Amino acid sequence: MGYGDVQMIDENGNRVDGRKAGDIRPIEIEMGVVPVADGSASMRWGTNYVIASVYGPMEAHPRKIQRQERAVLDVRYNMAPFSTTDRFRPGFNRRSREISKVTADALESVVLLELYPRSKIRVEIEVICAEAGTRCVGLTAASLALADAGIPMTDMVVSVASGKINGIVVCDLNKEEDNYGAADLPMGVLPNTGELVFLQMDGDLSPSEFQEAWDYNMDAALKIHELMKEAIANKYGGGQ
Amino acid sequence: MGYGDVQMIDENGNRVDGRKAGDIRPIEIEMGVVPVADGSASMRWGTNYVIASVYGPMEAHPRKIQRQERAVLDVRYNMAPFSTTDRFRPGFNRRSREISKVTADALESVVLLELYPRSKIRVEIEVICAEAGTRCVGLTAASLALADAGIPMTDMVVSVASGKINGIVVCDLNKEEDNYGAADLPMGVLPNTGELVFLQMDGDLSPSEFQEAWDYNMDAALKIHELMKEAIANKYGGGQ
Amino acid sequence: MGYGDVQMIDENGNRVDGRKAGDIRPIEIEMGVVPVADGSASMRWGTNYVIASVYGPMEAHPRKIQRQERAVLDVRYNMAPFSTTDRFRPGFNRRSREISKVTADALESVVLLELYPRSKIRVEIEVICAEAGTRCVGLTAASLALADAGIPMTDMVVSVASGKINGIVVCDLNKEEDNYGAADLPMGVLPNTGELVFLQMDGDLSPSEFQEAWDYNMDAALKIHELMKEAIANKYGGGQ
Amino acid sequence: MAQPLVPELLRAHLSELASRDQRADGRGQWEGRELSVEVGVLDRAEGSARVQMGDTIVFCGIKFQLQTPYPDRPDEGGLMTSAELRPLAGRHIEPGPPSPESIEIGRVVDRGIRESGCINTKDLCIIPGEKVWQVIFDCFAISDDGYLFDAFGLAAIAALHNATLPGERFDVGEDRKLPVNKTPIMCSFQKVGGRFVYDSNREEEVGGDERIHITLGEDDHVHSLQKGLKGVFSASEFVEIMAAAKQRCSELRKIVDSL
Amino acid sequence: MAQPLVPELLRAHLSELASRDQRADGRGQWEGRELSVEVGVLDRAEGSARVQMGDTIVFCGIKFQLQTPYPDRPDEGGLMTSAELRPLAGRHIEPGPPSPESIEIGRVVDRGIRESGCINTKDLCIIPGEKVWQVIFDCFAISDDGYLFDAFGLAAIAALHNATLPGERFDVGEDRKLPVNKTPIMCSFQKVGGRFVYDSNREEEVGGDERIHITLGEDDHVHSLQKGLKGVFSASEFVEIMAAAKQRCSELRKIVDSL
Amino acid sequence: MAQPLVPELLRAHLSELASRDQRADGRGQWEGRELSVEVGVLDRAEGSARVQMGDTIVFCGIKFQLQTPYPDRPDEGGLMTSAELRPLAGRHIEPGPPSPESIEIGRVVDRGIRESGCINTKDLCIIPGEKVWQVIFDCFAISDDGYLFDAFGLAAIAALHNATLPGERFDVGEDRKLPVNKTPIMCSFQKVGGRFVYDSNREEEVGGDERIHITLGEDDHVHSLQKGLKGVFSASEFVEIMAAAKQRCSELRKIVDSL
Repeated sequence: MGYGDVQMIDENGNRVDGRKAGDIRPIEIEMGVVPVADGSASMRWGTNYVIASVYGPMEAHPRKIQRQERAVLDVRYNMAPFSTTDRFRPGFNRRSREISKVTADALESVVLLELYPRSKIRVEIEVICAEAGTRCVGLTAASLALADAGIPMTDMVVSVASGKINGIVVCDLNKEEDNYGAADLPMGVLPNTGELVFLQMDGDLSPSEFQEAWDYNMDAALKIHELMKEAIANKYGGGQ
Repeated sequence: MGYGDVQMIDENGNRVDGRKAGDIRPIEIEMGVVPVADGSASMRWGTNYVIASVYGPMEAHPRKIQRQERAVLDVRYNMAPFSTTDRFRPGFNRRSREISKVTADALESVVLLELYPRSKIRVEIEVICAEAGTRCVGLTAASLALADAGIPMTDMVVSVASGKINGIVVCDLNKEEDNYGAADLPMGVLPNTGELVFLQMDGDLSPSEFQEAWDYNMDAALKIHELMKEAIANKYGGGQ
Repeated sequence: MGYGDVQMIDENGNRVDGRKAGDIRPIEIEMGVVPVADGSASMRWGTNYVIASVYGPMEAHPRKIQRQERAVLDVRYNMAPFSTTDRFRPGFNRRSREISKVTADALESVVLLELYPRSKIRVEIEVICAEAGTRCVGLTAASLALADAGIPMTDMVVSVASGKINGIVVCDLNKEEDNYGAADLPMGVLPNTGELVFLQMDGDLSPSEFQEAWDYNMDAALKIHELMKEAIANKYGGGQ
Repeated sequence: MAQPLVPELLRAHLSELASRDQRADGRGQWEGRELSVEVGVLDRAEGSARVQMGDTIVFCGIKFQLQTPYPDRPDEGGLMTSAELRPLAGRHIEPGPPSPESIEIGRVVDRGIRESGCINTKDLCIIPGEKVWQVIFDCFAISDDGYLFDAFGLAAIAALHNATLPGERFDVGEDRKLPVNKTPIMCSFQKVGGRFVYDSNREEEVGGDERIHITLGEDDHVHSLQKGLKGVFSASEFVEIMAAAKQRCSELRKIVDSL
Repeated sequence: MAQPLVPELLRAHLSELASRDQRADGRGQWEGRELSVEVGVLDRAEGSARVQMGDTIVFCGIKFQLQTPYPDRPDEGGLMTSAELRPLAGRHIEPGPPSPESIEIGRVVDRGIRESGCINTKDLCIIPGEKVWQVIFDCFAISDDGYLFDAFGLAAIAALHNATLPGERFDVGEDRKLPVNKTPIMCSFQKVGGRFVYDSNREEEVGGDERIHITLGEDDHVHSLQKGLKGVFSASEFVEIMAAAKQRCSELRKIVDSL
Repeated sequence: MAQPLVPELLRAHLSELASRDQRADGRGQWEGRELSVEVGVLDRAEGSARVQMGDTIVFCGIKFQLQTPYPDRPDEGGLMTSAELRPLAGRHIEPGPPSPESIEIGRVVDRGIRESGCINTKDLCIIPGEKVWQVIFDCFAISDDGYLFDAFGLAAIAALHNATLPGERFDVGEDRKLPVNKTPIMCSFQKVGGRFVYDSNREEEVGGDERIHITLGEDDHVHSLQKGLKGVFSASEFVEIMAAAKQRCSELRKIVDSL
């Protein structure tokens, strides 16, 4: 049976988990989950569970990694060995390296690194349970952890992916949909300006499908941003 | 046939190699077996054959490993590829790493490191033929090699293991006994004070069995210490 | 069928590719094939295709590799993954390490390293298509690239191998001959003095066979040197 | 790695406290930090636990894999323990390959479980000589405020009691609970300010000396010991911590058995 | 690695040029360097191409290996892409294990090919459940004067069109041309001096900001995107480079299809 | 690694000695250090030797493993040589992965054995196409006072003559002596103070120039050559050391054959 043959959306436009095409999965945010870190946050997003912690700004050593005019951002994305159905073997992994790099590229675009010359900020992203879209969850959790650590940023980064199943463009694929999906468009959006700092895409989208997926992401980013603001306000007493 | 079913001690309390419960295997010590080293010693203990060499105190480089107030002790325990019945593949090995670490912990407890600030002392332990108890042989040989190198210590370290076979506690398991043994208690003893700097244990010992094994080790350590003093005296002319 | 049983030379002394015993394969040299390098050259030699590039003299970093009185020569020989019939897996390789080392040893014998204290010269040799004798092609191409980079040398290095097939000594084995060859004698010759800077040998040669192979190499080195001088002259206008 | 500052002031402070029978955070010599143990917390693991001791937080996730048994033990499955100290969990943890510390932790936790015989490796046999289960313990720190050894050890045995053999997913029969025969418990002690204390926090860990790890089973049987770090101790000191271990292990065993 | 000099002067120079709609080497905003594409250039590869864009020179060699298919896809072969940045190709390339940059390049090139479906993995099946072909793309730089992404991407698809399945050598039937259904083309853009340009050379690469890589198929279908490096871009900037990509991809597709 | 001191004084001293036809330890140009060769010295190896040349002490242990033969040589076993330079053996040996030096030593020793044909790989066949023996030579230095090449080479061929195929342990027949057809011997020379000498000690090694390694078989057949380190030599120098090699190899062969 080919990928396209599994029916993932019913005649009423309902997806396997009951969502409509533009809906995102349930999201829960917790701030400060790593007591020893300078900042931290966790996101439960569908059955994804991702923790991010931030250390720094601190002295950058060895000295050769120091930059005279700004801080260096050291970002690591990693999957815990029990995060996947088949055990995920620890160690070098090309996919994790690439996601770490694009996540760092995105965060460097908003963190005011020039405030901390010659120092280092460490951002650690650990996927505890993986469903689908872990890179988006990781990037979003990292920007929450940076906020929790009080690191100044021009804007938060909100990341979400839309995709295509059964020829229909939908927002925020879950695991089953991802298995049979024909395209995946993760984006990292600055909610205050609508600009982007992160963009990847795999699969096959016609120009009009591409536009539809783009719009879903933009819309979802604003909704997720509301949840993020709420979580931060709850912790810092600006809420309710 | 389970582990407990092989009869390793006869009705007269004789072990497979004729020893009684509290006896140790034959031990031969040779000092100065690595002519180019600052100090060295070998021990043949049963069919174990272990060589230890010491280099230093020497400049600690790279500088980042230097300690202002004391020497660093760099200890490596390694099995030669021909030391075991099935060839031992060279390279990274978790067991060797752990034994190196606990051996270093033990030796650091007696070497007067604060006499040599900013320097390094290298201790190299190579198992040439392995029988059973190589970590004890290695730690003991290393303390002999340190003595041969003239490195001041508060005391020698004498290491030996007792264990349990057929429900009977015995001292210094040989290879056959080790294969069927139900417990292993290696200790590192300072013979002049009876204090400990090294302790591990695996298996199952009741409180009273534990006490018995402990006592065997203490007793054996004193006997081995006599052989060590003799070997040193023979080399440095204080002997006979 | 054993190695010696395949008839590689006919009754007229003609080899499988029509050459006589002392003949070398066709050679084409191109200078400056890596536009961004300080010097470069490629050699097509039979169906071997090897590119060498040179960078430097440049600052030697990290500082610990610097030598007060001379430049360090950093030589790498590597096989591209598509250079062999079965794909050549990238990564650590004992053979490549050894060839890099003997090539560096040979080049250090002629490059005037003492002209560039505390600096580094990088020599990169990549085998794009491998036939037989790649280490000789690489060493010769490297000396061409050094010349192209304007690095002063006491002499060029010309490297070529003779061998033995069907009990007959022949010059410059091709791939088929190499597969069935009974000996291989690669040498690196300084054409102006007849001295050697590189020598290896594998197989079985009687004293008289050895002398014959040696003489073939010496003779071939002079012929190849003519081609090298021509290629350099063509590029730098002293040619025709 | 930068040169660690010699924490002489910290050591002096801890010694001074110890001389008055006090600890930095007000606890008694054998008193642990606030403890919570939860099981079944990881959606993708076949058994899991989360342990919090003060600000130290860890997970242990259990996964099963099929493997071919060793020829000389055709009806026995295997056990593997891995302890990851990811830099997520503390400023002092450097990224990179497994450190000697993390190797030691993994091996000490492993021995505590393995040597107690709490898992009968024959219970892991599916088809003798062909297919057996391998149990993998992945210990993973979220926040390291000291004494990961005990946190990992407790999470591992709790996760084990929570584990289900995933027969259906691997197409080798029905899912069933993993039989666990015993509840070995690890208790560790560190010499701080010249005396041994239980459950040292990170401050005490940095300013302290040698550690001793004790794993006890039913009837106070000893299953595993490990002395770590530089330091000398006497037989009478050992008798003292062994007594403390017997009491604490028995308390913790009740907690695990009641989950 | 030595500290890279902050190329502030270079950045200022490039910005000044951009403000006058100029580039360092005189090209227009969407103009590529002189291009040459040759195929069948590597004697030991089963498909190969050499691409030169200005002073950037790369090879792609295609090799095939037999492998056992995955149990859940018994009739599908595999694809693997490796991009090697050997120090041969530039002073700035350090020897050692694959850098994050080379991993990223390999993965981006791979996705462009893989996601377009230009290879039907079922065409790689020899005996279902037993033997399938694995296609390996080895991208190899000879001279890096910037924008290896596009050079590698073009060499890979050109080499693919040139490839022959070596059935005879592996004793699994006759040699035959590898069926290639589509011609996905990657086009990349980098922000230099505040605006996006096509085919930045190494000077622009060093003095520029973020890159965006776009792989398009027939009818302007999007198959792969990747944003790399630090930088912010707007939706309208994206619309602009997407338009430029559509035009350039179509030109390059004609070149590849005519080889 | 710290910057090695330029041993200019040492070099000058060695040159001055050489000009008077002398060596640092009083030996003649072609004279070796005191030699001892013992076999059967390692309890766990299937063949072993200990060689001492002055203060240089090495072991070679031979182990056998079963392996599947290569499809194109179904009735031939294999050979592997590994030379470990463990930091036990000298202050100058750094721990870590195999150094270029140790790789070179291993490969040179291996070639001397392999190329001589002293082992007929068909003698290693157990069941054609299924099971063959792999012979592993592990060369291991205890004390490095120079010229490990010759010490390893001699220990390897001596251990080989001492080796027994462990058929019983692997359940593939009876134990039997490994057939060894020849006795290839390696002799090495180093240029010290401007002239080649035999068996340079570590002082000469540090203060010397290039080395040449020669392996000869019966009737002075050449089996392996290797020039190492920076240095130029002439054809007439080569003729001179080849003559010295022929004499010394024949002496050493008698020693090995009489063990």
